[in-house]
Amino acid sequence: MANIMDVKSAVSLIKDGAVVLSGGFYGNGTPAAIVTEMIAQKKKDLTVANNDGNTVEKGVGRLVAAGLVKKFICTWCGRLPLAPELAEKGEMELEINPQGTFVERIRAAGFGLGGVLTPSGLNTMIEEKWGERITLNGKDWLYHTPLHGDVAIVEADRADAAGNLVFHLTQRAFSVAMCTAADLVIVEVTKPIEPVGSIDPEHIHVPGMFVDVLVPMNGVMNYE
Amino acid sequence: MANIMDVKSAVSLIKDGAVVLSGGFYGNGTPAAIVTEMIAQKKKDLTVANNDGNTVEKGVGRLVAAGLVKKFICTWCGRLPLAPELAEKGEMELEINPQGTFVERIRAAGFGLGGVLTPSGLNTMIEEKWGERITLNGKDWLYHTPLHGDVAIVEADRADAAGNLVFHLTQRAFSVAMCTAADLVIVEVTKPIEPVGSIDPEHIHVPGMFVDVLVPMNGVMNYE
Amino acid sequence: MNSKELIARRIAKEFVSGNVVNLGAGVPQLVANYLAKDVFVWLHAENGIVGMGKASPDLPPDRYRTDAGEMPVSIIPGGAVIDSATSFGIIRGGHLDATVLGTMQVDAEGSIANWMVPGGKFAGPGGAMDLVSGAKRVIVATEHCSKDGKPKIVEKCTFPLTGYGVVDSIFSELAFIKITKDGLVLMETAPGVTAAEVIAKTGAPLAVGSDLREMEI
Amino acid sequence: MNSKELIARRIAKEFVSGNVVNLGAGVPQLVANYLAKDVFVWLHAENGIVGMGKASPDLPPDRYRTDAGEMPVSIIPGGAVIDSATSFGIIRGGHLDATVLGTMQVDAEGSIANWMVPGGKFAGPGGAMDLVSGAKRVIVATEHCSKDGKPKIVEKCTFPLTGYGVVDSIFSELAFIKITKDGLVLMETAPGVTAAEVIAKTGAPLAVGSDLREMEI
Repeated sequence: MANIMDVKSAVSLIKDGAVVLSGGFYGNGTPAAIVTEMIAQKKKDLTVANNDGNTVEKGVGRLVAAGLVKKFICTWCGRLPLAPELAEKGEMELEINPQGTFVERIRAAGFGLGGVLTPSGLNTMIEEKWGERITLNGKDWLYHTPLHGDVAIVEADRADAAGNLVFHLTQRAFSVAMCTAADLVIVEVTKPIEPVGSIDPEHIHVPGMFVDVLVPMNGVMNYE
Repeated sequence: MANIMDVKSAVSLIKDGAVVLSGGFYGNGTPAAIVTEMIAQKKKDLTVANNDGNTVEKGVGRLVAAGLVKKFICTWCGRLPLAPELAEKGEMELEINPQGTFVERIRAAGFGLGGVLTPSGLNTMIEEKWGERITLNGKDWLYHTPLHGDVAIVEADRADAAGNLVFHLTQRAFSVAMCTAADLVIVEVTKPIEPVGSIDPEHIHVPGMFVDVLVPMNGVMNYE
Repeated sequence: MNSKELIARRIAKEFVSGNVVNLGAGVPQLVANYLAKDVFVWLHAENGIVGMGKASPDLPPDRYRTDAGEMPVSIIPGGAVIDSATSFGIIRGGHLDATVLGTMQVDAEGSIANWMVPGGKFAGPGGAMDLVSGAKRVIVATEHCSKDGKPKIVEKCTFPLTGYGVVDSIFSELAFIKITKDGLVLMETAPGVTAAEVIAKTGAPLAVGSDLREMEI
Repeated sequence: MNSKELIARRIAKEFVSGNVVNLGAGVPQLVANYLAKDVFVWLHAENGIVGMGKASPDLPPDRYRTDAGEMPVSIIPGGAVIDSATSFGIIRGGHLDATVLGTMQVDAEGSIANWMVPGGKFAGPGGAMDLVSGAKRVIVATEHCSKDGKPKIVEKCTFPLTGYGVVDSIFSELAFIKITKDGLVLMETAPGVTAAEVIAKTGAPLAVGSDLREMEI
């Protein structure tokens, strides 16, 4: 069974210096109330992994803007020019992964695999800066290490009290992998938490056994 | 859109010598009518990958019993003693993968990854016979190559004419990965084929774009 | 017809029913508008939809029903929602019949540079490196020259690469150029454009194909 | 109480609510019958169920509603169906709090051999190698000696290994033995069994734990 908590208590479980995997594509799927509370509680020295960070006003770009991020791992940050600026000034580390590599690194951590072997990024800056070329099975691959989180923060549409999650359309994205790959999985749930067993076992996107904490928003859409 | 075919026409697409990925755990999820027809059409020199083969009377064990299998890749064949017997006599090659390695090899082929890095099987006969030890990220792993099929044959409960699949309970198992990892994906569908769009896009287990051929059983359960 | 429409219309003819295609931002996205009525193509979006259609005015706005550029779309009947691992499995695993991408540079070896100008703002490739390394066919949709008149088709990319030796075809407002192991081959010229003009505006040796034709739009 | 019931009852006390557990065939499966009423455990089956319960006589038989040994089960409220990649992701990724397995041999280094007798029929490990390498805690449930009276707990396994140095605890009808980096430590003896008897029947050096207790069943 998952623990149902208010956002303050849930966020209090996140430690300074944590590696935080955050759902969201352009901030859609990033748990807004949790991010707001992380800023209020001044969680420091975070390593944040998110597809794009979105902007300083929506998405985990807000954590970057608040100066709470020590290292930012993303696939693209075109809407968050602050990130490369901080990186250039040496005030934040910025790591870039191809998007397919990013999600597989997270899945590899969640699923106990030794890392990712991908053709994406060969002969590019990704190889120069962040990859390691390996020849296996007669082909060249970039090897990337698993990306594990201390915490995963995601948004879901529905959850039952056992922690089973259902996402709404593209809210799903990276969040399935992220829920498998962190020691502490905190989910901001849009709709009221449902009784255990309300969700068809064949329609569950993330089994409850992966989920630690549910933060019910009770239908209050908390988009920035 | 998927091609809807009778079992004869569908099986006629499978070539002698093909690498065949077959769904099924103890034959549950193995498409029985397709296997029967493969035997009738005497498909020869097959490489068959299936979890366990089940027995000579149910599952792809029937293909082994019919002498059609050149190489059998499985995780366990305790119900199919014929397989190790043939292997010992040199009449069939037998390759064993740990079950988690087996499914990841198939997924790696389907998803364009360079192979699997797993701790499973280190320091065992699997390493001696079929694995390659690699040290990466400070740990030892067994490396296994991707396992790609010329054909995948699976059973599904529901399909729409676009090829979208829904499995029933543990029928799902290996079949999701297998449908991504073969050049030709043939699905034996228990229930009548539904019009395109009948299945909620959020409840689809395998998107239709992976599926080539649907063989409708129209509710005739074809279990051996 | 403006350049963008011409390019998009020509590329739309490359697809047959059942193809799975990812269209990048800009001109590539216009391709969807010009597919023949009897050609059914699965449009794939990195953020997790296979089977995108045009946004419907009947549907309420939904931040989770968009393409990878955050533009509203619909999900066609038969479409599916997938997670990112599956979405990029489709890309990397060779399940895309084609990806259509804009570019800053593309070269005679089939390398493409479309994510970063040297010295420019650094942002990251997003899914572009997966797309160019995974799609069965990488189609570049580009104006033949940059705004300052410089060739975008060059002997060797000078900008940071998105992928090395991955591009199959280039469609511009002037020509359709195929990339072969022997270099660039001119396959088609746009109506009213001569081979000489294309060669002059291309920054790399360009062989004229034995079957050079006028582009049908 | 027979040996099997004793072992299963004792192991059932190892779990707390929220644990995710995979029970192997044989004695391990009996553990499910002896969990305390207030302990909620997610039972995991390799073939794709998290949250198994006892078979219900009210449900029609269903070949797809079984455990990994093809025995009928139910899916408890809150249970989920998963594919094999996820099922083994749970195993390999350290999401199982424990796996309980029978064995032919287990040794002082924590190695386990439970898939093949040398010279015996060859079948393959199925999911066993993933289970022993991935579970947070590998618990062996075994009769202390084989039917011919030989120790199953040995200095070094002679049968082909399932995993090297992976076992955490052994529960037999005689004792609970912990495997530490210094070797085997006797933690508990079954009612009426002496430490000397356990040591005599164990084929490897067995230190007596400083806090040796009688097993509570």
